[in-house]
Amino acid sequence: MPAQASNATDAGPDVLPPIQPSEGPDFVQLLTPEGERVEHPDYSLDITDDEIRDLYRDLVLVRRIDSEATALQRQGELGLWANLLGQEAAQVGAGRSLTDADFAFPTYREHGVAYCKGVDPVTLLGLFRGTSQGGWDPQEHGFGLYTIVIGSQTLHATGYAMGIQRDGGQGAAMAFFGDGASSQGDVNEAFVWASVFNAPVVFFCQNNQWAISEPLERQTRIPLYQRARGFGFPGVRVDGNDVLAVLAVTREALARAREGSGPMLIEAYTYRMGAHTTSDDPTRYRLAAELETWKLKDPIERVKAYLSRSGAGDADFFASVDQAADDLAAHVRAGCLALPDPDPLSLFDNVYAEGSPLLDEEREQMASYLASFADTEAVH
Amino acid sequence: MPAQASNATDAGPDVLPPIQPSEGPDFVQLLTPEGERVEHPDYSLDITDDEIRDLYRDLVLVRRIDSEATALQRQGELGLWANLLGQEAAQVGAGRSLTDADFAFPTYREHGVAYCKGVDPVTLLGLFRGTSQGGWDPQEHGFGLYTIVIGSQTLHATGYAMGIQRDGGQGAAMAFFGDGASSQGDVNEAFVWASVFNAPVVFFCQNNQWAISEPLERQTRIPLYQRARGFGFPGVRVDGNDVLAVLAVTREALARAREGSGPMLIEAYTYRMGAHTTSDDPTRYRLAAELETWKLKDPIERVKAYLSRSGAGDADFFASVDQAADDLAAHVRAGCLALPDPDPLSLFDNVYAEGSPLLDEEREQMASYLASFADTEAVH
Amino acid sequence: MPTHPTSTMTLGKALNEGLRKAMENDPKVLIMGEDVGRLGGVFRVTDGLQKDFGEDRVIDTPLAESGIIGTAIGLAIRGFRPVCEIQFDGFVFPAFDQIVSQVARLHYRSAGNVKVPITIRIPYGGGIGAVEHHSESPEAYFAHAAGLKVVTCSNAVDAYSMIQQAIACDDPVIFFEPKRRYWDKAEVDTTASADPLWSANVVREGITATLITYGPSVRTCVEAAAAAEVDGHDLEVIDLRALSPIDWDAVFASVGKTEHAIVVSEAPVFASLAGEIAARISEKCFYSLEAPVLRVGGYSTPYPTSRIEEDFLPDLDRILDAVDRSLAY
Amino acid sequence: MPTHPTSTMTLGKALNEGLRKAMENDPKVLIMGEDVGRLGGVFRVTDGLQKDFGEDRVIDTPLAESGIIGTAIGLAIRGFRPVCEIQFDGFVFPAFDQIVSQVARLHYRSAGNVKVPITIRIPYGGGIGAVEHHSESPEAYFAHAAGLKVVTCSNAVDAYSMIQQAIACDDPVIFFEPKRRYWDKAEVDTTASADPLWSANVVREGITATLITYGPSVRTCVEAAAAAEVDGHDLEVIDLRALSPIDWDAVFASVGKTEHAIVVSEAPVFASLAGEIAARISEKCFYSLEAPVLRVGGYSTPYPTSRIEEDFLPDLDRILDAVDRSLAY
Ligand SMILES: Cc1ncc(C[n+]2csc(CCOP(=O)(O)OP(=O)(O)O)c2C)c(N)n1
Ligand SMILES: Cc1ncc(C[n+]2csc(CCOP(=O)(O)OP(=O)(O)O)c2C)c(N)n1
Ligand SMILES: [Mg+2]
Ligand SMILES: [Mg+2]
Repeated sequence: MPAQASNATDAGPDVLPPIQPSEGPDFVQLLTPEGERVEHPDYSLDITDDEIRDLYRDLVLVRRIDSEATALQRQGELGLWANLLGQEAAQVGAGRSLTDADFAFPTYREHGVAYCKGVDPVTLLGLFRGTSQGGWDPQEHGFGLYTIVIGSQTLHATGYAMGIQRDGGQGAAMAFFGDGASSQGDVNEAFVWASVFNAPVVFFCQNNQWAISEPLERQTRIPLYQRARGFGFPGVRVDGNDVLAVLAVTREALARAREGSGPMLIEAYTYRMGAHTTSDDPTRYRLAAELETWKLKDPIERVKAYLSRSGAGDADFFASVDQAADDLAAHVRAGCLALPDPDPLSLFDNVYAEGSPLLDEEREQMASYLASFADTEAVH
Repeated sequence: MPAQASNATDAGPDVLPPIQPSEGPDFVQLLTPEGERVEHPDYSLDITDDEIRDLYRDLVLVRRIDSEATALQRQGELGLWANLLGQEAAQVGAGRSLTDADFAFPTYREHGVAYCKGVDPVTLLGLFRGTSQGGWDPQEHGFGLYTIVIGSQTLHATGYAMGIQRDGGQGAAMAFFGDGASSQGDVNEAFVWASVFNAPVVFFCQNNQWAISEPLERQTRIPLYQRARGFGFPGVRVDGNDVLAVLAVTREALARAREGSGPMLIEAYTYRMGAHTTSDDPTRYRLAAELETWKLKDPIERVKAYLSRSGAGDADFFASVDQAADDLAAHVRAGCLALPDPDPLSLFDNVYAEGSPLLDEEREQMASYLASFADTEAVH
Repeated sequence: MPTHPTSTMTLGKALNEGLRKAMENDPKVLIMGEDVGRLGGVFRVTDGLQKDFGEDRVIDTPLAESGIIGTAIGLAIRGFRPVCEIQFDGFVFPAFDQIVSQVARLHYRSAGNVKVPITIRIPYGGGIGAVEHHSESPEAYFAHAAGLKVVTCSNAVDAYSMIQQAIACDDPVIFFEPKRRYWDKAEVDTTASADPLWSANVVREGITATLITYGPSVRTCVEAAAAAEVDGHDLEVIDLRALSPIDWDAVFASVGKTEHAIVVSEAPVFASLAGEIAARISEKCFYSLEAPVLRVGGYSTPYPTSRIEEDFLPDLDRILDAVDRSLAY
Repeated sequence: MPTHPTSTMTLGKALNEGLRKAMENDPKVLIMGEDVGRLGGVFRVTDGLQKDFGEDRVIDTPLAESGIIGTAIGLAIRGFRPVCEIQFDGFVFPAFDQIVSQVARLHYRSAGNVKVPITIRIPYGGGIGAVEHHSESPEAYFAHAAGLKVVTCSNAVDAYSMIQQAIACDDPVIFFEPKRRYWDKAEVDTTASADPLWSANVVREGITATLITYGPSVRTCVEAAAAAEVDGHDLEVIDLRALSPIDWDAVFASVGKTEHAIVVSEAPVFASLAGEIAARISEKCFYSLEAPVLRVGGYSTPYPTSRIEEDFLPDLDRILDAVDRSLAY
């Protein structure tokens, strides 16, 4: 049973408390920042050490994808990169809860979910290098295209879930979005739809505390998971830096959705440790001290601490994961550099599924225009 | 202190109760359908019989405006009319709570509020007759223009309220909207804004049970006033057919807003006893029995019953009100028929405050084109 | 289904029959929108469909246009073929973002992996004596958005086939319905084979000048052509039907013949689709044009109050005036 | 404030100085948008303004564009003069409804009783190597909407004065900023008197043909004109500045002289503002045109990935090619 929203606001806004800190019974945590397993009354996770090792590996690899991409951007190989540093547990926890029957609708930052869904990180890089707008097949991976316009994909996820209801499918949809996105009309309309149609969709909000330069307080006066109360479905806040808690909560939410109990909102309380993107300069709007606090809650360190302390991970294991990360980074780098520039004429491809005479005409124009240069060059 | 949302949904959607009926402690009522004064723990109203007589008069006059306009439409004098039958108490209660310092942002149905704000009903009719798009000066009346695109005005009200905060004004804004409108992104964005900026705005939702042919269940699974919980401000449900309760609740909400305690959502639980508009045919989608039930809760009858029973209103009084209604109806009818058709060239007026050469050119074109007919006719 | 293959029906009824046929032919076709179910739509275009196909296939949605289109996208990704109704032209704008940034682009963005066969039905145009936002002609906004296809019907025969073709099309199609022609009747043969969706229709042949038009203005132009006959003008009238892409061959062939072109539509002329038509004819028929391409349309104002809407809308006189001006060059 | 009346500044900085001046001159001027405060905007156009004018006048808003415009309307009704920033061109669409159905119409709807002096700043255009939705040229959508005025600057000098004029204008103004020219520098004399906001600017005089352009393409056209000199072509370049309404007199005067017109802009050509310009020139300069008006612009595709955006954008070669084609008529 999902934890229910508390009544923090019941006294009215004149005595509204500040936004709740990430503690207390409303906060689902199964692994402390120090790496200790703890219990939660509503959520538990049966998990083997093997599985925790796998999660650790996922976390490290996802972080490595992120850092390699960041490096590639710095070296001019990518136009931009949306950093996920700090959000690995939220994404791996959610990503690993998704089965093949489920479908995830990401923003532009869900590299960790993409990884869990089997999308080659090199493919992701195409978008940021400017060679594609998302080269993977969403149907193949159960992972939609990156969506840049904030909030749009929450409605897509809801519609997809309504489709599952209509074709008797088994899965559920999961919509990813950020704290900033919670203000968009589309996201709130998605809540209305999901609620009214009792759609099997899980709203997974990564509250990383910032929407570019704007702190959470610019989007809400109460904890975000409580938004769901206004729409008649449950909301829960989970420690977004605790991969076990995220896994437990998302699994439960997906199970509820699949069995016909309707939508749920999960607020994964986490922190964007890096810049918004490589174009951003967070020193303009936030204090370094904030980052220091969050470093103590690092999503990877706590799993490492748990594995070390429990003996489930030894030096060999950690070394093998690091090696895998190095290999992956090398793959990402080589793959990125090898990404072919698109043919200019590919401009016209796939604008329409059934083509268009206007596009045909324009393609031909460009082709002969380009050919005229080739001719000129041939002459010289 | 406003009544706070109950925790009806706390068990999660799998055991969601049906939408609450309009009873119980969450429902503010001060005058029963039978005309008995009752107490509510959170809301009370100090009111003289004189004032109640005035309210009665308002209700009757507003209903008469509506019925006369409906008749005018049937007779082909109006293109359309948006009926308010049944919503008189909601509108008069809210309308009478507004002071000169406040500003109301209506939909297309707030004829009762317009009346309270001193807008001549004939002016309203211009819009439905097609001679104007709203001829009153919003600043003069503290009453915005009718807004047809569902939900838009809730953001305007919120912005206006932010303006009050910025210029040190004393009033508050009140946004009117319907149950259907609650699904629009704009309305939910208005909730976000109002909450985040603690803006002095009261959201007044007339839940008349229907959005054209769609029942409330197409918009929400929980009582609408509970939507506010998701945004961190209080919501309250009031008997929208009880003018005293509406007055008490709106006064309180406005007072809170004015004193800096932020927004509040009021759900006025009422019923659209007529068609959506004169173009609509409600027999296609709802049962006559429903109307019969609501007739028993008529907003005017209960005040009449109270006044009769308490002796505060005698036959003379009721007759004088009826006479006033007849006079008003005659004024409305005569005024409507006398509304001048606009000059075709007025097409170009007020598109811009500072004019535009393109408009000047087009106006001139039309003028000489029209003149060419005049010439032709002169010749014949 | 009509019992006889051919029967007289209104444009609105033809759409209704076309929708029914599409739903019968493909179980993935869904209808969604405000009041489309029990009520059958404010214009009754979806009348009876919920009764026959159920609430799961004819969905009364919450009142939010962005939600309608946004969820339709998700349904399309799941393999459905949603037909969304926007209740009136003026209410499509809350959905504009989902339409131009998502519907129009998913196929491109996904390099062809995701099809978005959504049909968005929009009753449009003026002349029905309505209040604000109920008489708009917003076709230019959609024609300018790459990735969308835009069509409009002008009569019951086309309505019946075009709605089915639009639904069957794997691309998103904005389907504009000329609301003041909903009650125009015609003989519809439901067994006849239809013209291609992307073809213009020469509804009247002539040699003096070409009226290029679409949707509600087609009838006006045909009437204008009849009136012009009295003055000895033999006007050709082209119903574009497809607004994006446009069947230029048909247009150029006609203008090449008549050497005079007048574009007629209700939208404000400035930066409109009529501008595109005029610009392209001016370019491609440069040597054959005897007069500049003239445009007759709405003025550069918001749609006015109904008591003066006839002054805003292109009518016979304004069209004939333009013909005279064109021929006077 | 710059210490000296004249100083070299980038276009972005000129906007910043213009905004500052507007805020100093009128306490009712507010700035609102995403990240406009502490961050100073993602392009730093509002840099330092929150620090100097406070959080009540430079408002970091929730992340929702419809909300930004919708609340700005309410502020305007209350007597304020909001300047809204839309972070990137592609993110204006969630606000489209509030812009075209409310901002554009309140003055008309209210018969002049309600003024809506809102300025909506939109960084637009491509060429910066960005991801999807960050390189759009949506000006046609706004130019087609009656009730709005639309302008765009192409250089720091104009930027400084035009932003102030737009804010001072009692009509709503969509203010497009050519984002890839934010870093272009010019000498700005903050004491000079400015051209009228609605006037086009002949940035280069010539006699062979006229390039009609605006915003980011102005520099491209000037460069093309310089290159064309080598071929003996003396091109006139007109920076429209005002896109709605357009300063037609300036356009027609030039085309009357050169008899050749080429319209250059980044937006997909189909149903674009370039269509309006070409259509109107074709009509009004019918007897003087020696060649059809040609258009060089984006293709009818969504804005492509950055690695091929230069093939999408009008560049020197495509402009010169069009000049050659025009002169070959
Ligand atoms: C509709 C829209 N408006 C603005 C933007 C620009 N933008 C990109 S990311 C972002 C902040 C998003 O914040 P949040 O939702 O918290 O997600 P996060 O980036 O923190 O993961 C903004 C304003 C956008 N992409 N889409
Ligand atoms: C954006 C938009 N979509 C659709 C409509 C058409 N429409 C007019 S009224 C209405 C129903 C409104 O229902 P509700 O909000 O409950 O208000 P009520 O009419 O019951 O007072 C609809 C769908 C509209 N005016 N605006
Ligand atoms: Mg965030
Ligand atoms: Mg209603």
